[in-house]
Amino acid sequence: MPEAIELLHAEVLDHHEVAPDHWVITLDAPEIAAGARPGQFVMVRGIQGTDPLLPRALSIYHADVEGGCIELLYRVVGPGTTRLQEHEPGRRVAVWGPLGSQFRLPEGDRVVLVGGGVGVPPLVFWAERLAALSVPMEVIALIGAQSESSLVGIDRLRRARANVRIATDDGSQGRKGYVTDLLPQAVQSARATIYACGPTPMLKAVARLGKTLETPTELALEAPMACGVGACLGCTVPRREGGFARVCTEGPVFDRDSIDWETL
Amino acid sequence: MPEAIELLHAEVLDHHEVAPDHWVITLDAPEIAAGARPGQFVMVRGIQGTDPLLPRALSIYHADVEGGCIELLYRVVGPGTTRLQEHEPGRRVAVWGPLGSQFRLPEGDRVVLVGGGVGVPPLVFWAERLAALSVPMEVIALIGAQSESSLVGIDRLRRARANVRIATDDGSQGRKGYVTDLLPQAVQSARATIYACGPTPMLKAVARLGKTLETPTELALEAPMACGVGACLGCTVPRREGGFARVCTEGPVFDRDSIDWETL
Amino acid sequence: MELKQSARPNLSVTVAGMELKNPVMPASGCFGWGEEYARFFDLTDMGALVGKAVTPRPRPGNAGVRIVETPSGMLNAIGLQNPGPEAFLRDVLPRVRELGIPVWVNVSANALQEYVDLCGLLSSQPGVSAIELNLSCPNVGRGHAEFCVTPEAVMDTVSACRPVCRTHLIPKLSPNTTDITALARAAEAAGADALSMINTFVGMVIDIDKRRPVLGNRTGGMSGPAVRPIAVRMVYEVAGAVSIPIIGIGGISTWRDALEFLMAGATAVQVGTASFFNPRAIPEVIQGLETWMVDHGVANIREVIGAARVPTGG
Amino acid sequence: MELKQSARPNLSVTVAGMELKNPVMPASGCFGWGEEYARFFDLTDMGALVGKAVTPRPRPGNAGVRIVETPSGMLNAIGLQNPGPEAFLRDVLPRVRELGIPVWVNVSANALQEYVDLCGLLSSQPGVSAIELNLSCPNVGRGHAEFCVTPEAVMDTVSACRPVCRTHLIPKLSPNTTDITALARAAEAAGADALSMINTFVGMVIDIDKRRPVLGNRTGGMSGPAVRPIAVRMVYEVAGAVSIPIIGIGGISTWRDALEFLMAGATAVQVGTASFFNPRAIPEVIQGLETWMVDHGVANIREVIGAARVPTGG
Ligand SMILES: Cc1cc2nc3c(=O)[nH]c(=O)nc-3n(C[C@H](O)[C@H](O)[C@H](O)COP(=O)(O)OP(=O)(O)OC[C@H]3O[C@@H](n4cnc5c(N)ncnc54)[C@H](O)[C@@H]3O)c2cc1C
Ligand SMILES: Cc1cc2nc3c(=O)[nH]c(=O)nc-3n(C[C@H](O)[C@H](O)[C@H](O)COP(=O)(O)OP(=O)(O)OC[C@H]3O[C@@H](n4cnc5c(N)ncnc54)[C@H](O)[C@@H]3O)c2cc1C
Ligand SMILES: Cc1cc2nc3c(=O)[nH]c(=O)nc-3n(C[C@H](O)[C@H](O)[C@H](O)COP(=O)(O)O)c2cc1C
Ligand SMILES: Cc1cc2nc3c(=O)[nH]c(=O)nc-3n(C[C@H](O)[C@H](O)[C@H](O)COP(=O)(O)O)c2cc1C
Ligand code: FES
Ligand code: FES
Repeated sequence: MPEAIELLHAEVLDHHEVAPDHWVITLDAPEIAAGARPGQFVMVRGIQGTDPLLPRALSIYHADVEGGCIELLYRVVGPGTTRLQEHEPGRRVAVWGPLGSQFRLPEGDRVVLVGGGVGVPPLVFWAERLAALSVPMEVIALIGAQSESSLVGIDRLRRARANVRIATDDGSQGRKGYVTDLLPQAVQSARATIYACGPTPMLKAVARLGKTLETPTELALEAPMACGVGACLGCTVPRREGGFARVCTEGPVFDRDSIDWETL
Repeated sequence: MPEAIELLHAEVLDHHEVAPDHWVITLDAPEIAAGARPGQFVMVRGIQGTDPLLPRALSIYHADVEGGCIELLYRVVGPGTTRLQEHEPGRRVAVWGPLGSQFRLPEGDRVVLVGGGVGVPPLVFWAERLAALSVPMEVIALIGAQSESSLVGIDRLRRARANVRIATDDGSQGRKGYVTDLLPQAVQSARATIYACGPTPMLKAVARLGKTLETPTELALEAPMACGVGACLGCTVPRREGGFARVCTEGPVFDRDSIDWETL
Repeated sequence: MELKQSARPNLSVTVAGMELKNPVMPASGCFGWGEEYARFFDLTDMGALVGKAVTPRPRPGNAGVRIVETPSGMLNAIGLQNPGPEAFLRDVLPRVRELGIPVWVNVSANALQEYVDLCGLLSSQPGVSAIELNLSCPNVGRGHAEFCVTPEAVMDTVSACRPVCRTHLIPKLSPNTTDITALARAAEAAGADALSMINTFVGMVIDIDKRRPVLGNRTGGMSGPAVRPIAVRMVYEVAGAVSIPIIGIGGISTWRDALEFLMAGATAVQVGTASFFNPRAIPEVIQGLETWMVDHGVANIREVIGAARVPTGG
Repeated sequence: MELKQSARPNLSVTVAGMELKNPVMPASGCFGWGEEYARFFDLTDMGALVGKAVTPRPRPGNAGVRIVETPSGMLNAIGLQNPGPEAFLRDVLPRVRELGIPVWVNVSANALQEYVDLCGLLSSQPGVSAIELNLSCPNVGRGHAEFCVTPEAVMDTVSACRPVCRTHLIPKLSPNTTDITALARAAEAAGADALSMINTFVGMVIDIDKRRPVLGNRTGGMSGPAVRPIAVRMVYEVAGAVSIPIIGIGGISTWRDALEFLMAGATAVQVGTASFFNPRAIPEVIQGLETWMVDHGVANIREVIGAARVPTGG
């Protein structure tokens, strides 16, 4: 018997804006909270209507096992997220998960998180879980955003004792430029492991740098999804060994070497 | 130049349940409020998404000219009204109107309103406007519902000095049976005018009785609508003189004799 | 994204020699003859006015339920209600001519000779800029057969109308067909000046309580956003198969949708069902296209026509 | 609305001699081979299991974007990704046989002989209850041509497969055709035991920023609630044209939708896209039908099959 996935009509417990167009929604979902691992995601959908039709994938930003709830952090970009944003506390959304692969424990004692845009949520969850481990670990979080106003999750990273370094496209906070510019120095002279999540061009750059720096690298990918559970074969990315892998099932977290970055 | 119709993205000022599944929504719509006449309706639609696609027709329940707002009273029956109900105060809905024909002033001094189900709202608006006239008028309101719990607008009718008589299908309030059973007695021995709004079978019965009683009768009809403004020709009802009339434009208020009740 | 210049972009297009100030017009049967929508916006802002179908004789339309909503769409079985050609010429044409924008008359019939006669009559009237030949009407009886879903029937009808048509002749194609490019090529070969595409899909909704089809006519024509991807695909295919201009139709409700059709190869577009759920859909599409052009430094809308077409084999 | 009796209603139907405990099953390609959905409900609750297409050789599927959402629907261009018949027989069939519900294998190919060979191979395997012959696949190359959108092609393919097919043969029809009843009659005449209908509509979405089609394959197959009214109409038409059972498919996501197809004349239904947006769609459809039957005093689901069919001319 494969592991069961919870499908809930979960009550929205809280829903608030954390930055312009960036919202955190808290769902009453004890079973999902209990099973959630960093890097994993859920599929979320309004219950009424058929437009938007498909559920949307959102990473687990925080899982409160005792409180029985999960938090998702998302940016309103199109119809699916607009519809989600309309759900005020007290309403219900359909949600299923936890889904997909998780970040694996680092081998060395330094962890470098690289997050761009709304790629930050799973890294925050990871930083929190790493901080809760008994093994001491140095966590450096390199966070990129278009500008200061779209930086999210920074406080939580700091609370998880991560050393946060920021890059913004417009230089409004931190270094002006790409977050990947900060990577070589962060990895330098340590047995580091890189964990990255963000837009595909950023991930490609991280994968390339990870290879150059000979550093173990895990990347959480995105792809358009219909089902989120492995059935539709819609979310595939090319594998280095040929054929395709499903982002929702074999991923979203992939090892650097398993993906054919050139074709992607 | 034909008269302009206002198309607004109106803010929801208030939205509350007045009976199980029956809601009153208040919209900030000064131009519509100013022009609204009893019997008229508006088309309402959520702004996001294409399912449900079409706007829904709702009668004007109250127009506060000074306050610049209109009230609509509706029952949640399907996707359109379910979607509307989701709009909490502060959100906006697309709304256009006022649309369609209005009740005409009565000739005699007695007015008999006959309302069934969610046919009550336009009659409440009419009772209020009649009460505000300088001419004294006896207003009898015959209100039918499935049961006590789905009676709406009664307080407002009483406040507008209407003499309210009730019939419910299950006898939980007022007389057990059809509202039309109350009609002959209400019309008796007076120069009465009948105004009716409700389900089509009820309207057919009222039209028949109005004819028998030789009483002027105006009926507000319903029909499935796409545009609400006369363009789609989707909302037609058969005319006695042949051909079809548009409920949204020639109606919703029709004179008893203009409709071919047999074919309808 | 640098703005090239802040000059007003040029939205004008030419359809078969006809200059339109912008590529946006209403779809037949979805806009009356404009009178209702004149209460929402200035009709002269449109590229052209396309009215509801005129048939050889007045038609009262269908009895029973005429419309039903579907997921992101609707079915209609109006049955071509219209007052006939005499009333059209007397009451409607004189008024709409005054608008000063091109007026297209949609012509529907049940038989070849009727098409020819009506086309001859209406096309010679001053003020009629084009005849849109409705070769598809699933809602007027004869079971589920449609008039022109085969290339042969399209060829016959357009060929017969061409000599009598004194103005632009624009067949409007049915999507209820195996190969829309074959219909398009037939129309082009028969002398069409442009193609309107597409008309509605035949559909049915069943009332499970009454255990019968909702519509009085049983079936109806499906339109609205739901059909858009099929319409875009058909325009894309036909743009590769003919060289006459295409007017793209099917589910257009925003400027984004209109751009999809233009990029697929349409020279102009029609907005149908969207006017029902947003009476200002047409002016919003026009305004949205203009804003997009300014934002993207597109000086002339003609630059985007066919822009998404990939060479075959690619 | 009196309940006739509180005995459990009978949902079983017979499709070409095959007894199904209820008329609800997944649509091919929308349910894997069940393994993913086994985590949401008990697969043995279904009337049958219909797996994803098997092709003559393993197929990696299409590169680039494979799915895109549309209004109330989606386009897919998966490209028939599957491990081929050997892997199917080795890894999949032994597992799904164990479920004890009928297993239907969907077969897709590019050439007549391939269909025949594959049909022969798979239909003789114990545990395969039916071969669903996918006569429509818009996503596997050769431009936009589909394998079987003409009655002649359907006739040829089904006739060729019939003699080699050792089990029930159920052609699955394409809706991208002028007259679906002609395809259906051809399939019946060629010896089909039942018909699955419909497959997807060919559609396209254009990315207006990139100025090219969103899908790597340019076009894709449209499915989901958007297409339901067209599918219901086609089932209704075909139910009047053939006497073999019909499996209704297209946009079914609730028990209400399933009832529409049954009342239009389908004997069973398949749920496709709906499983993607509601992983419990199939059991909810089954449960909903049962509840509706109890509430309406319908003891046997067979009573509603074709219940909405109005005599022609009516
Ligand atoms: C495993 C996974 C985890 C994710 N986690 C988060 C998260 O924690 N927070 C968050 O805000 N978003 C997350 N996303 C992205 C999120 O799913 C999309 O933003 C969302 O689907 C957009 O839906 P929409 O209808 O609002 O916008 P759409 O109209 O669908 O898209 C708007 C824009 O976003 C692009 N887009 C849409 N879907 C994707 C996608 N899956 N990947 C990349 N680009 C896309 C479109 O091309 C378009 O430009 C995640 C995606 C995946 C696959
Ligand atoms: C001029 C006019 C004024 C109206 N005023 C009011 C009002 O003040 N308050 C109110 O609650 N409702 C009113 N209605 C009815 C209201 O428009 C419908 O209840 C609404 O459209 C239902 O939409 P839905 O999507 O929620 O339900 P649907 O799923 O569309 O319908 C649910 C049920 O209601 C039936 N139905 C749907 N639309 C209509 C219709 N137009 N007429 C009759 N039956 C219908 C359907 O057959 C179905 O059984 C009015 C209708 C018209 C035409
Ligand atoms: C209510 C209604 C009436 C229509 N009447 C006509 C008509 O008279 N002649 C015609 O050629 N098309 C007619 N159509 C089809 C539209 O012009 C258009 O081709 C179709 O609706 C697809 O576009 P849309 O999705 O934007 O509505 C009608 C459509 C609707 C919805
Ligand atoms: C992602 C996806 C993959 C599909 N793969 C197949 C397939 O392999 N074989 C087939 O016959 N149909 C396939 N179909 C079509 C479905 O089986 C079904 O006919 C169609 O989607 C309409 O039903 P729906 O609207 O319920 O999805 C596929 C559909 C989708 C959405
Ligand atoms: S989203 Fe369906 S297989 Fe991954
Ligand atoms: S609703 Fe369109 S004409 Fe009345």
